[in-house]
Amino acid sequence: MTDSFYGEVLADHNLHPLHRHDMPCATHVCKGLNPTCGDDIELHLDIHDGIITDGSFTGIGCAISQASADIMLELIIGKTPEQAKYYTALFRRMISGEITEDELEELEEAGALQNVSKMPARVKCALLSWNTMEKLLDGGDS
Amino acid sequence: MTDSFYGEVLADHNLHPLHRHDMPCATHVCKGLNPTCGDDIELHLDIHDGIITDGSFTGIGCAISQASADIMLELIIGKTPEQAKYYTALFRRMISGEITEDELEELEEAGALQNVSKMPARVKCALLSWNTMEKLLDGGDS
Amino acid sequence: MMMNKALLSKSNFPVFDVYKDLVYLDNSATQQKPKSVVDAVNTYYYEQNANPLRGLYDLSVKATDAYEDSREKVRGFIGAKSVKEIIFTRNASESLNLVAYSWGRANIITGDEILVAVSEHHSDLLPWQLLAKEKGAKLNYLECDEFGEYTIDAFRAALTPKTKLFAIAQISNVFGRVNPIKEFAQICHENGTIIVCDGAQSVPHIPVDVQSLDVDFLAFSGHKMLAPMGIGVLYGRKELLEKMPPFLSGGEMIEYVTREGATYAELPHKFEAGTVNVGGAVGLAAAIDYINELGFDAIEQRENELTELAFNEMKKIPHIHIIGADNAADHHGILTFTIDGVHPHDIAAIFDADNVAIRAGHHCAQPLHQHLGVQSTTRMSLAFYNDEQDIERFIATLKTIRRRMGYDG
Amino acid sequence: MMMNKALLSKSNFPVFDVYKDLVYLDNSATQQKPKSVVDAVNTYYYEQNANPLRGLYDLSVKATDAYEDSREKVRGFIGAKSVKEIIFTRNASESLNLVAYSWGRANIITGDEILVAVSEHHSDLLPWQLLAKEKGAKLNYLECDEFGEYTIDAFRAALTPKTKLFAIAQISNVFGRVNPIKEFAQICHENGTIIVCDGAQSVPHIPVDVQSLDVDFLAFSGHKMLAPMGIGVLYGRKELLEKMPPFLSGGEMIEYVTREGATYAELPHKFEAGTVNVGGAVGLAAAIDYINELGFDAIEQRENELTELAFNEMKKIPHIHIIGADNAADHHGILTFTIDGVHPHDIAAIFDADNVAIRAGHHCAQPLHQHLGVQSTTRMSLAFYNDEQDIERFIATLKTIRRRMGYDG
Ligand SMILES: Cc1ncc(COP(=O)(O)O)c(C=O)c1O
Ligand SMILES: Cc1ncc(COP(=O)(O)O)c(C=O)c1O
Repeated sequence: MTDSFYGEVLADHNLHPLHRHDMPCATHVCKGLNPTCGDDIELHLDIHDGIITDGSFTGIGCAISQASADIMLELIIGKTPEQAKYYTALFRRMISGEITEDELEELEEAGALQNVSKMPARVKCALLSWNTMEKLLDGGDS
Repeated sequence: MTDSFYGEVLADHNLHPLHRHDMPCATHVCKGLNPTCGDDIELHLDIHDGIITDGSFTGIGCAISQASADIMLELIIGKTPEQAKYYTALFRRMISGEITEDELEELEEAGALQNVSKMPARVKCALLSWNTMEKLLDGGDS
Repeated sequence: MMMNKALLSKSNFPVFDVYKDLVYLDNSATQQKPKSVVDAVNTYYYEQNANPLRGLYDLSVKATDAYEDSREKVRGFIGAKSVKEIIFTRNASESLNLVAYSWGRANIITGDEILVAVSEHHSDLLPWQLLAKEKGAKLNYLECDEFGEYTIDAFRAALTPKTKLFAIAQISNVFGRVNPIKEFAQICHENGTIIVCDGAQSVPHIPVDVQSLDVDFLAFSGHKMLAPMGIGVLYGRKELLEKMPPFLSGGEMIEYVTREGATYAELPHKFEAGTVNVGGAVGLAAAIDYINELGFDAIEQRENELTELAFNEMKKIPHIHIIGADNAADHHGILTFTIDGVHPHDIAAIFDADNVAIRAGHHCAQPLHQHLGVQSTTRMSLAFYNDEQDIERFIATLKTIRRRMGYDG
Repeated sequence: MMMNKALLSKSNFPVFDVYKDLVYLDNSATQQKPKSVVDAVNTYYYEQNANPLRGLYDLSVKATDAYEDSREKVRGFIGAKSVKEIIFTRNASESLNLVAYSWGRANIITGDEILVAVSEHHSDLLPWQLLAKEKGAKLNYLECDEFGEYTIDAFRAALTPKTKLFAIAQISNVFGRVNPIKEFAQICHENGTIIVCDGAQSVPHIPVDVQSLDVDFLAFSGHKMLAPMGIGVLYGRKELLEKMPPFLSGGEMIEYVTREGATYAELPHKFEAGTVNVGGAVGLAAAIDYINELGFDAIEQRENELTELAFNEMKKIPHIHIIGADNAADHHGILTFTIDGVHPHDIAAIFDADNVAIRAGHHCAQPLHQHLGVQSTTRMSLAFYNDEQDIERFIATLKTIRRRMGYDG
């Protein structure tokens, strides 16, 4: 696996996602889609007492959108919605190529998606789950 | 008048037409028009016992269409409809640049329009009256 | 304001190298192309050509960037708020048809009125005539005076509570006069009327800012402003475009398609069906670069200078009648005229013999000619790259015309 | 049949000089341009550019000739009876929309049926879907089998006495298979049904003769056959075109215009509103010259050879599934496929990293993908100027994809 195209972190999250499963009783659900590539995602979060206690995703998409969703959930479970939004802002800046080394650290494994800033056609794939999460936290869908 | 642009014959027929007047009692009348340039003509002929005994035209048009109409009438008055059609065929061939010296002679003054074969945009102007005459002889209009 | 006067010169236009003796005065019909524009298109085809928008490879990303950068350039050029308001079409005619088909068919109903200036080019008249017929609406005309002027009073009087749309050129291709679009737009909006501005003759010659004019739609053609044929623009106010149904349908303008129906892509793509004309858009962007570098100050100054020279000389020649304003400043490089006793086709033929290209006919404005009571006219129209010698040659031929047609003087 | 094999070479295409390492296999989306085509357009702009059709001066006559000679070239290329049947449009999508708007709105009424092949490109589907909605007609689909084949029996069964129009591509941009247009046309005409043939993928690759196929309409795009973007063609049978109302209206497509109405110009001008794209038409004519000089025998032989090479190699690689026919001969340079466990976007990204340009997505054929039960696919599509090394590079990358995505083999 040493010549993995997207790097091992992404390949791993794509092939062996930790959070890719249904969560029928989640407190919050939100759908997101990228019409141009046909990717769609359903994001599930449990939010109790101001903390994201659990989360999962279902749907189809390319390795970048799948890995991005999985890594995002890994990062935000256990955090507050405000923290999750803060990470979203950081992630967006990383994708636009405007992030500092220190901030990159904060994103932990999500930093593996930094190269997407050089693939303009894939930006939407990387952002899909993050946009969907933001929509959910802002009261979107159910 | 020696530097006349179209030659003296055409200039003369344009400025001093012999047959440009109304003929309310003509036995045959036919309208012709060139939509692209807005030229239109009304051709009047008196045909008695198989002879074109008189003719005239009214309407508006450029020097080429006006002179062509006047010269045509000059040529066909006194002839039979068959002869008039024969001249039309000759005239068309002259305009397409496919006429012999002898045939050109037959067209008399109409030969002054020979140069139109080098002005593709003006071919329709030169042909307007001839086409209208043919339409008339074939039973067009009233 | 940048200004690079070297750009005024014909030497940037290879056609004048090929035809050294040519005097080209048919610029309102189409302009000649500077080398920089043709080169930009070539570079696109050799270094960036691919089908844009959906490509996931480098060349297609380059093509997409070339296309969208051109759109951004157009946006800046006419001062639109957003690139979503810039739709690439084939020419001004298609832009106007798009509005008539999409906005028109969704908004005009029986009994409505459409007001069109009587001097409109057929491309800004027929789409409304056909729309009015289809919908049972009434087509009214705004009349101009003999100098080609539309007054605010006449406009207020022509407007009724039922007037849903008003169409007018910013500069008529026969008169050359600038119409008071900003004032018309304000009155339109107070009346709940949409204003469509035909910018085919204005955008190439004067600075046009859609926000300051406050028009709802603006249409123009690339080929009349140094760019290749086959590319045009429709500007539309976003709030209107968003509510409009699609016009042409097909690839690239959709989100999802099923057997039963479809949802459409976001603006501006909703209105751009099929493979887009990237080469044309790149050519238009290069043309805008040329104009920006030269600057409208220089363009207007030069064109006004030449117009004045021609106008003053024409006024000295007997039997010549200029259509429209009786002062050069209101002609913007467009001088349409008649000569007593000489048909415009003959005038054009004589000019052609002297290698001066001008236009004769109805200039796609037959109702205007009917209104003015003339069958057809002759028009000379200039661009910044014309020069004094062109005007002298034009005047020299003009002086000979009646004589060459057999008149005594 | 002429045949100049030197024309097969990439060396005629400057883009491959600029990008020496590029493997371009997205030819169904758009083709690259030979130098001769780009040069022909430049020559037009430098030596013949003017607004054609109405000009009374030399340059405008040259532009008119350039434009009408191009039309005659297109006529000969597809074997139409008359130049009146050749309408220049922007692209195949616009050609199809023209038929839907003009023929469709004048002829389709409530209760009629429109039959469309399920594999159609959105550009040959949405115009009919919208037309059916507007008119209250029923849109039916002709289904293909898993190999992309449409049988005559299935076609007869899908046709009803109410079927007014049938739309199908001669070659689908996903399958690459040639459909039996001639047989379909005959059955259509026995049934009083109009047949619209989308030739976007066939005209560039196989000889197409509209009289022998006996289709009523044929649409195709210049940019998919070596020509510039922004020029397309609609062929229409004269008897039909003559009866159809105009589509776009404006300058150049009229005879007389008054305030109240208009009469329209003769074919083909009736359907070409506004200033036409002479540069584009000239480019298309130069592309046809290139194709004619090379000859379809050489083109087909070369494209089939390369298709077979790629097809056979792909069949050897595990986890790869080719969409459509299970033999190379039925693919005509179009090989659409899936790879188990790998999303097409990732496939395209890996190809791009290896400088191989291929396409991933729904290829503007979403209903077909729904029919086939796949979300999206990957497509390589070749042209005669591709070579064995391109195919080798394609196959070499293809073999590594699953491994590079983290699979064991
Ligand atoms: C089969 C088919 N039809 C129609 C089209 C539309 O062509 P264009 O985008 O040039 O209008 C395409 C190409 O995209 C195609 O492949
Ligand atoms: C005022 C005006 N409007 C519209 C048009 C139509 O432009 P196009 O023919 O490029 O569509 C023209 C030019 O012919 C024009 O002068």
